[in-house]
Amino acid sequence: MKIHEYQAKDLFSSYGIPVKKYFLCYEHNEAAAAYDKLATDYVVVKAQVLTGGRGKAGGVKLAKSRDETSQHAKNILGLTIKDYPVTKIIVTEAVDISSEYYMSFIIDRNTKSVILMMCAEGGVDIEEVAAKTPEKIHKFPIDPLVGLPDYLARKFSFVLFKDVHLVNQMASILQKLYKLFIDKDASLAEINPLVLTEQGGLIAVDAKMTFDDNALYRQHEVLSLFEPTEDEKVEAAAKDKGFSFVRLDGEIGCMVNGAGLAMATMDMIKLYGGSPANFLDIGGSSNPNKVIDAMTLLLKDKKVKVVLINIFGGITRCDDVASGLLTAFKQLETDIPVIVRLTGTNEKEGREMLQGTRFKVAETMGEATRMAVEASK
Amino acid sequence: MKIHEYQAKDLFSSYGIPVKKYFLCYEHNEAAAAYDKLATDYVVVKAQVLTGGRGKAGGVKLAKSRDETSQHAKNILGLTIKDYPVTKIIVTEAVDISSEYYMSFIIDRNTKSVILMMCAEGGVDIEEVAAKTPEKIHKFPIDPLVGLPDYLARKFSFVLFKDVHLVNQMASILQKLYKLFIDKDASLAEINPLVLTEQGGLIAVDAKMTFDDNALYRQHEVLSLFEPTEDEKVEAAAKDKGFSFVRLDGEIGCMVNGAGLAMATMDMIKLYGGSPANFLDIGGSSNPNKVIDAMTLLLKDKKVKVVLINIFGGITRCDDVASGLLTAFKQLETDIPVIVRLTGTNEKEGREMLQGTRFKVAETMGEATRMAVEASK
Amino acid sequence: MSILINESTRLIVQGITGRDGSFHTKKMLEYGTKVVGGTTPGKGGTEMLGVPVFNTVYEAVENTQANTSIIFVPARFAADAIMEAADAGIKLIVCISEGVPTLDVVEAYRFADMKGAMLIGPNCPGLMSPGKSLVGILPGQIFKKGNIGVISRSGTLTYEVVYHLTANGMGQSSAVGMGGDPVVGLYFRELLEMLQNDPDTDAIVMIGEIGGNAEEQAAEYIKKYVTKPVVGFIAGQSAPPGKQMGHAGAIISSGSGTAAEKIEALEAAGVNVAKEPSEIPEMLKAKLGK
Amino acid sequence: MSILINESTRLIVQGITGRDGSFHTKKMLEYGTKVVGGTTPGKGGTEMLGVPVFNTVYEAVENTQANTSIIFVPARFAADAIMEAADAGIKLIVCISEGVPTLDVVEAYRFADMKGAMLIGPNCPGLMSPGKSLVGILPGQIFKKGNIGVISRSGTLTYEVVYHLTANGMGQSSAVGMGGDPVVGLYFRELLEMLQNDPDTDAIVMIGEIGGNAEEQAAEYIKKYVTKPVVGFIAGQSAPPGKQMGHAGAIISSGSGTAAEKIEALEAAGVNVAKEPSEIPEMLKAKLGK
Repeated sequence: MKIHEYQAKDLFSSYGIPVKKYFLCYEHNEAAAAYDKLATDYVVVKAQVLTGGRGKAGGVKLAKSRDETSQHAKNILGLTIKDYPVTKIIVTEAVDISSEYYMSFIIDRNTKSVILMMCAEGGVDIEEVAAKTPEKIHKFPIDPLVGLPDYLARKFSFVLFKDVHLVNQMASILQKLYKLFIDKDASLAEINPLVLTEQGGLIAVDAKMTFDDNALYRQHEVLSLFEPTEDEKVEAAAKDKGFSFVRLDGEIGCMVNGAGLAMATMDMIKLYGGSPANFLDIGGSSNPNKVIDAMTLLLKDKKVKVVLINIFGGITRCDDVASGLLTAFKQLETDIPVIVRLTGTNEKEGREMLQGTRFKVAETMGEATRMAVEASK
Repeated sequence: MKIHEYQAKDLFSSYGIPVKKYFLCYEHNEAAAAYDKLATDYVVVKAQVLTGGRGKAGGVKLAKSRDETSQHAKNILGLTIKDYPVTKIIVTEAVDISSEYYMSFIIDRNTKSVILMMCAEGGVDIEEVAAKTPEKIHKFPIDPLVGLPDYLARKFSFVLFKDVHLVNQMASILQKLYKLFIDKDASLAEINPLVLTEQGGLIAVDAKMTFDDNALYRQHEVLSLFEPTEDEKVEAAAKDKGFSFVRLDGEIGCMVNGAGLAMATMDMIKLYGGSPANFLDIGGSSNPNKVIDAMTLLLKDKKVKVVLINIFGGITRCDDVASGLLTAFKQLETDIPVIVRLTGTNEKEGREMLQGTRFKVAETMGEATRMAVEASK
Repeated sequence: MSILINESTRLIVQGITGRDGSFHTKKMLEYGTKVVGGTTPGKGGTEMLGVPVFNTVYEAVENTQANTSIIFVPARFAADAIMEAADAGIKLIVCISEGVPTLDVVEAYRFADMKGAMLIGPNCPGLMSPGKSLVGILPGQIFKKGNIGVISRSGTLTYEVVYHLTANGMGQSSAVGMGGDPVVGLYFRELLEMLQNDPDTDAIVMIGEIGGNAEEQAAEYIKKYVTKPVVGFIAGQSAPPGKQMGHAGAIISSGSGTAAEKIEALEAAGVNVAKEPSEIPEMLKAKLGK
Repeated sequence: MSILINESTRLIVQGITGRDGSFHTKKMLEYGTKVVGGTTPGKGGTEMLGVPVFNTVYEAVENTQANTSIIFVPARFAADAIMEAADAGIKLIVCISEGVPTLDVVEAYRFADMKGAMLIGPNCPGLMSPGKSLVGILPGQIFKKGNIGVISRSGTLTYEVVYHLTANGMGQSSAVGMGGDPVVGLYFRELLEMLQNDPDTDAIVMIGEIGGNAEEQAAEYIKKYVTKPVVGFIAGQSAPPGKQMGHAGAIISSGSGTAAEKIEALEAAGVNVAKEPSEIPEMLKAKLGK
């Protein structure tokens, strides 16, 4: 789950990590008023959207007057950045930048731990730095049983700074951000850039956080910040029914048991020249109600011209799956072509049960996919 | 540092450990009013003193009416338990006891960790149980890097209970009390008895906590509960000057550098038939001001007939110690006999400097002690 | 031989009295797995399917000399179950539970590692050494004893591959479903090492998917240390970036973790990567020179 | 030989630029200890008494191959210093700091143990192998090289005993001040084992005091495993119960931890317990048959 910069900054503040004051605005007049309230010469107007690349898209602008602030706000509120329309902005005090740094905590698959990443170059695209000059990025895994005591925070801070006052400031930011990360079940907490001001203070000029969906049940404060897109609402509704669902652009609706097999099905549709309308993993069992729910979900997408059901009968036998499908489709009112591929335990019995019904039955994934692609043309 | 039962119960409550409601009273009328406010048949009146053995001393009484409560309060407020006058009591709801248990967390020197102690017999003198039937006491060391996760809390709780509802209640109490212990730098957190009520609930009927003096600098809430005795006030004032001081009953004042040597000096005085007036470790250096402060402290005790100064010159040389003593006593107005024993680096030089002065100089601890004991008779 | 589990595997089921726990205990018993005990706090002293139930893993281990455990408890209790098993002396812990918070896994994995225990999962189908032991929810009847080692990030896709293998007369030495979460226990590198060292494994199938760079790391390991033939398959070639494909671990982030990168790395390491699962048996046969 | 420290001890001083740190660094250098570095965050790159100063123990170890550290930082930072040393690979950590919160010591000790490091102290005078190395604040000039091992819970009382030994021509192999707090690192049992195994130690003096039951446990160990003569001394025979005698660890609680109990246990284990420190040399001579 993603949150906005301003929401991340609120969390930072509550953990004592230094950020500049900001005002959240929904229209340009509010932005102009914010300029007055900040009572400073320079402000920054920043789009608040749940995606990266705001700067390149013109979503971040420096303003040095009330009018300029208002004008920038107007422009930015008219933008759409990577499909996200900008509906809110923040106006925040600009800082005198002496130098910029990058730091983040992120869950690392390889070390199976949280790692700290730091770089003496901040405010840049860190993935580009990682790709071109990986030696510039310092990575430190954190032992969950030990955490980030003073000596480690100091050790890591000395990597970026020499002056002990900056080291102590940095160590404190590291410890607070790590605590925030752990307390809130984050999957990413990033400061880019972390700015050393002309006045000698460290301050988080941007703030990015994402959270572990699996832990939201125990993170009520985080969950309250959730602003789902239309797609995410559909995906969340599907999840409530026990499905994993992702909407795509094509014409072949897929219904598969298992995430890996569902991905492989999409891949094969592409391989055979078709285009999948979705990813849908209906999970372990194939009871009739689940099939009804899944078909209802697929048929909402009017682009869907054909449905491909790919089931591996493992623990659930193929004959049980077949009878479940028959029961389900008795209640469904649709004449869309449905290709069924059934493999696994008792596959022959299962396929026989589907012969002569509305289903087109295939033996292999290849055959089923070919049939589905043909029907979608 | 010790706190009262009612203070420990307040801490318990703030951590969600179940205790019965109580009223703190300073006189018997308040106790009678408390009986009314509790609106229950049976109450218990309990002396609040910073020592054990209240029950045996008559400091804990059951009352079944307003009058009886008032009468018990009056009696208990007249008691002195092990030198502690009872100045406050609590009146608390009595519980229907189905069975009683013992549990505590305590710092264990041998395993160098916090240990959990539990016993299926509660409300008794646990040290007596430990001495007579040690097998009845269950001890579990807690790994500080792991703490007390659910599985351990459950494992330990199954030692006392079979019913899973009681196990879950107990596990929750264990986890909360451990958290309290760690959060507050306790050295002991004891519930004796932990009562299983007729209604099937676990409740802490008594509560005892002591805290690590070395950690009080970071425990402001705990420190605010401190009620020092007269002796403790003197000891605390001595500590502020860098001394370790304990007042005793005898006539020979001692001034020693180092705790072990100070104990050995006291021991030798007893061995030679004398009686030490105090334990006093003046620490590493022997600068004149420290000696003046120490003598001032010793001479406050009018029973002191002679002072024995026992200094081992290690890092500080004996000649420096001697000149320090001479400087100090120039400013002290006392004609009390002072025996000085100086050993260690440059001891001859040091002893020579003290020849022919007001000091009686000895070479060995034995000689010095004999002189001091004689002078005290 | 086989890896991780065999005839001397003595299994306890954590959460044995739950719906999934009891269902799969039955399946595993039917397959011949030595299920020697189970745990459910409060149900100690009872029996489930003839298997003794204990209150804690400690008691279970003490009474049954179990060396392996499988976990079917709800996600929020899974990390605690892993740590209890590790603390009680279990050496191989298989966590089936799905939806476990990642930081819970990070902590439980570290703890298990400290105690010298291996973890498989969470969010995995478990593992199988055909004819010897099934510790998981894999459908026993599709497997056949043989000399192909199968390691996979996915469940049903593994079944699909195994199905084709068995249908082509190619049995399996061991099959391990490692789990679909970003952080799980044993992974490609460790399992490749075990299969390389297993005398009864002649060839290896590794089934990867988008997300992370474990396949790339596996490719490096294969290049250096694996002499047995390896055939691969990568799911998610058509997945769009930034979208989680079912498995929490299957997500292409910032242009890395794509199927194309993984396939390239594997092929550079001499691994044949199949375009569809049904090709795998033929590719293996070609590599084995049959 | 000697125990714990000798000519190959390479020492760093944590808090070398502080008042106590610099004073005792000078003393240790004068004694001949190989002080190879020191740490004070922010003072990295400077020198103190000719010794290079580093920002972290990690850097110090990397640059000096130190194997031992001594800690002079204020009590509230002591546990952090112990853990840094252990994490940086130091194998013997001597913590002089007094007044360290007990739970800090519990955690730091556990961490050091996990990292394979030994801890002495806190609240201790350190240790000495005469003629070889001094790692502590003990007065070097009262010691003499020889064959008596001395282990003690106290500082000045140790000096008193060592003074009598030296005055009687009995040198010391090693002397260790273990610290006066309830929880400290190496203690009687471990040190007795080391002295028993040290070929240059012919007899042992152990100096205990009231509080705890470490002397009783030592007595049991001696009975079973120590064949070298042991003479003991216990301070605090006249101490009243419930009062802390200077050392946080020297307190008789609930009638246990008394000097009488300890003396009885030691005597039952064949240890001669001296009534006053000055008796110790004669008792040793008698035991050694001189």
